[in-house]
Amino acid sequence: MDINLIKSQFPIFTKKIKGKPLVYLDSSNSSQKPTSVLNSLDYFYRNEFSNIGRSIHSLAVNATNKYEETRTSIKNFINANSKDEIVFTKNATESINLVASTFGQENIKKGDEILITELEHHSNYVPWHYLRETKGAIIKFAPINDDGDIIISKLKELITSKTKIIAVTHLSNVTGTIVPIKEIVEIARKKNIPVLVDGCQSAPHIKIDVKDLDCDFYAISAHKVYGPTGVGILYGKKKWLEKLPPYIGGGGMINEVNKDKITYASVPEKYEAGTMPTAEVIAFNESIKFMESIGIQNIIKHEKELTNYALEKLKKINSVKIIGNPKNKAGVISFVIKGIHPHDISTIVDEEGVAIRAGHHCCQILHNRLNLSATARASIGVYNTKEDIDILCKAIENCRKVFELK
Amino acid sequence: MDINLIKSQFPIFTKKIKGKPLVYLDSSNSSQKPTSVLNSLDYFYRNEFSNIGRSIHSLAVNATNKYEETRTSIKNFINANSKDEIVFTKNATESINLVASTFGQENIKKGDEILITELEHHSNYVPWHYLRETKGAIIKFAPINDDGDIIISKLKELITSKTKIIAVTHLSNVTGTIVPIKEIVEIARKKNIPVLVDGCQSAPHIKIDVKDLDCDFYAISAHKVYGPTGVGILYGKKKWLEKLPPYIGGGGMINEVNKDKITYASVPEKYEAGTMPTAEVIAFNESIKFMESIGIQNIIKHEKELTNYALEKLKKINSVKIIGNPKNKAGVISFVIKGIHPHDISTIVDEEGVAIRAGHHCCQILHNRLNLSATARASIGVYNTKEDIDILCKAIENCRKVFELK
Amino acid sequence: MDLKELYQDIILEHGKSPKNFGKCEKYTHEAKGHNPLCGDQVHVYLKLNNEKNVDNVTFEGTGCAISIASTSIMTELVKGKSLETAKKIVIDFLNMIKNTQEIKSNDLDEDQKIKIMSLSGVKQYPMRVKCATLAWHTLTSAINGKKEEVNTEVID
Amino acid sequence: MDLKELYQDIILEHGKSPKNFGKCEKYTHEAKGHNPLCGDQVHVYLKLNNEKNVDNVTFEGTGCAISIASTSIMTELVKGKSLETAKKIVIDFLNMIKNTQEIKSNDLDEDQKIKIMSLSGVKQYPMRVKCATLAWHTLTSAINGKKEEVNTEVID
Ligand SMILES: Cc1ncc(COP(=O)(O)O)c(C=O)c1O
Ligand SMILES: Cc1ncc(COP(=O)(O)O)c(C=O)c1O
Repeated sequence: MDINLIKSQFPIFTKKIKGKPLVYLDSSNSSQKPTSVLNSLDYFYRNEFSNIGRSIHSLAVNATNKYEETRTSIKNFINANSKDEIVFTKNATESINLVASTFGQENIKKGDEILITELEHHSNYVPWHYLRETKGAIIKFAPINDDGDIIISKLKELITSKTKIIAVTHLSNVTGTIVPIKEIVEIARKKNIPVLVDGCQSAPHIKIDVKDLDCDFYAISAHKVYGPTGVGILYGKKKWLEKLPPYIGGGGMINEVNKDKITYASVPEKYEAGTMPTAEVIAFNESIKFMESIGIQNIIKHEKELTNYALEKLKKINSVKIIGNPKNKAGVISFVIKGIHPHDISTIVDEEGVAIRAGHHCCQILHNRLNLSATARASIGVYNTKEDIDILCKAIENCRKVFELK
Repeated sequence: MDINLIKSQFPIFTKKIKGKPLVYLDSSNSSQKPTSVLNSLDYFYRNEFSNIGRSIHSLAVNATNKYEETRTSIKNFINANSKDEIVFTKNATESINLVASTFGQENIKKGDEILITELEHHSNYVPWHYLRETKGAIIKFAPINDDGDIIISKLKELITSKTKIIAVTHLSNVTGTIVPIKEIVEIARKKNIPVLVDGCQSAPHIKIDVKDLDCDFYAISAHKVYGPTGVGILYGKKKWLEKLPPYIGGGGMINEVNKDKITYASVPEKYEAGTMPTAEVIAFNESIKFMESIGIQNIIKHEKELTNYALEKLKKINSVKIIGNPKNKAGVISFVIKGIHPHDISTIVDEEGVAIRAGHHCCQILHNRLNLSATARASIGVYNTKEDIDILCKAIENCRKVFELK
Repeated sequence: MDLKELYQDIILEHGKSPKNFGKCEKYTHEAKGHNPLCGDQVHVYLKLNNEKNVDNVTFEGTGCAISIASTSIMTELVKGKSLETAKKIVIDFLNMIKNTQEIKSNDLDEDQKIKIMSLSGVKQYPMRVKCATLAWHTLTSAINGKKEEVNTEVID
Repeated sequence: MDLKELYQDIILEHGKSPKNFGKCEKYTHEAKGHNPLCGDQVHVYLKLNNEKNVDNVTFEGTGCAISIASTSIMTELVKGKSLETAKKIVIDFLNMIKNTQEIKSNDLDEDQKIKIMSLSGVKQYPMRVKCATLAWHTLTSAINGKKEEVNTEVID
């Protein structure tokens, strides 16, 4: 894998921030996009633009075919059984809301339990919280240990006869914990409990095989997988998507509409109401091709190396503390520096062209658990290099200088 | 207004369809995009991409500012009171669902009535139908006359003490009827009933002034207003947006999150959960600037002329029947030809490079009312010319030839 | 591509004056089909006799020329055939349209082969394939005694 | 832009060892403030005496150096002032940060002016402005006896 060749595919890396080359370490927030994706987007709008599905003129036929090609690519990318199991949404947050809302409608009653974990992003908590508010459901949080790993034995203990669904992240956007989803699904399967996986952070960084995981739902955001903004993906086992009621209602998701009765289209159209992010879905196909052109194993290897390199270097800096030490860690590195607030770190490293994130990263529960109000986070993408890490570390040293720490 | 100058801003019109220049008459479905919008999209992704709101590095600050600039532009474009009244969604369909769902939660009980019209697009019916299914609401349809105008006196009669909301289109996507929203709002205001306006078709074609209309909600899709796909807009009076419960839940729409309690952000953030279509929202600002650079009055004049020209020419073709003859008609022309099904018309004119739509246009109720199963529809955008209409008419003559009609 | 390959005279003829239109008497099987994209609708009525031969097959419905003609031609081709033969003809037709295979059946006479081939022009118009196949899927559904309406969004 | 303009020694000093930290006794007013973007939180306690002078003002909270320093400096500047003067200082400060106006107040001595000006570096860092203004909005809220938590998303 030639990292320079990869980096050169991302036009943004020719840009300067405050006169310095951009060191982008905020990929867990959103990734940068390769030229092929941007070219696809631009080409489609300039040469072939049309809405899909509804019209039957040549432009519409072409657009519809390309849109469906992306669906097929995603099916293959995550190894789904059928492309009908792939629903396009606006982001992973909507994907999770779709499941929480439709599943909740028919399967959650007062006193029923929803099991999530202390690692969850707000997007995998708030939608379930709504069922607490509207249905009187109970939300339980599987605890983590100080390393940032879910304590599986405790998760098991929290399952009762009232547990109706388990919703869990595949990869923590704070600690980088890679969660043993297969193990959790096996536990759930024995009790016939469906499992939703928040795959926002995993999709760009580890191999996803929904057949092997055997999970019921899997949520992804294209913009974190080197794709455009505005596109989310929901994988759902066909039996679920067929059984659950529709979500957003409108054009394109109906079968027959009468003044007293409406019947709905079959999946996946049933869940794709209104005009979709057509151009963005089509361009996302190039993101998948980009990932496949490198090979997920090569991506994993590169990012693992870089993560280890970064962890070692960061640990050597005085008063830097890495948050979490999970068994299996991806390139998400949250840290604090005694005496400097994460926002001050972010501002200071920004002067060196280094983009990191500071705050609770939409994980207040986790930060409460760790007794922190905020952390700084450097997160790695396939385009990052050891030099990026070196510059980050130098910038952190500069924080210590500005704050006159010894 | 120089139509050639306008057309030259749309790169797609240099393309050929089946060897013929593209005659795009499917703008009611989705409009083409000017170069400035595509350049903005491309520039942002290549040079400045970052997620908004969450990170505080330079890229994020810039992106956030630009995103908010679009909000301000929209506020001015529709003359809202405050930019906090502008919520970004994925499409107008989501905008309407947002209102139906959140308004319905607290304001609709069994037996309450929702008043819509026979003109409505499925996107302004299905979301309300959900409240019929889940809450036992009653949906009433204000009837139209054979011209395609809503019979206002009948609409008035349908209002009862149980009417909780009125949802009505501003411009029919089948008959081109421009609906007297102000009159309807005045009627509703007297009974304290809020009004949602589906502004999907009006936004690109007539002047919108929500303060003057005094409606409570207004839904728009960017992709029909010369903007990118993946962006919708909901205008809502601030008192409503503040009062109504949140919709999609997740990152960015919260204030404080605890294991037992969640508080939400203020509007509009409360309704913008998860990563938004950042790049597309930013590019949409150029769409508004494009419209403003021409001037809405010039757009109206040009499209009116073209519509009249088209109507006259089409009426002269044997066996062509125009659907609807509303008092105030925009450039949406649906028609049928005795002896040729609309799908056959669409296929045949497509051979001449003419893109029109055939079907029920997501308006089955209206088609039932008119006793039609499908119509052909030519819809006009700011870039269309008299030559486009001439080519359409010639292509229609060809339909008659292929079908050997006399 | 000449439009006349899609809209051959046979198609226009059947489209304008479909054969076997209406509800036949004493039908033993029926099924409905729907093409949500176009709004085409078809209702097929099938009468099998005791020897499992297609005594009669008729239809009602609305749709474009392709869809009406295809249904009309279908009824002509399977009427009088044994059920097994009818099934083979359906498979042959769908293979021709969707996989561009040749018509293999020995059960059609020359005239019938010309009729069925007249629908092959649709292969060049992907959005119209469903118009042509709707009736045939619906016939299969009727034969199999399925309760659900055929929906080309699901089938094709 | 030199980072030292943002992180002046005064700021670092107040950030590390804030003045008037804690809950003061017998406070007459209080208010909470929150910056959802950063997570900064502040709780201001104000004690007015019978002559409407600021007898005491203290705070609790967490946040970045800018936010803690700004709060600390604020408490120093308004302590001992009359309520009217305190209000004027708040307005002066917000005008300086948000509208880049000069400090007009005659109620601050030289040392105090240096302190308040030490926060002006934040103008170059738009995302950090809210960190600097949170405490001041919260003080206003306390003075006005508002029940709701101040939220910089709404205010700024
Ligand atoms: C009148 C009307 N309302 C609503 C919609 C739905 O818009 P969208 O598909 O962009 O959500 C449309 C467009 O299809 C429309 O024409
Ligand atoms: C673990 C996790 N889940 C969910 C989300 C929400 O994704 P989006 O904002 O794209 O909807 C994110 C990203 O912010 C995330 O990191």
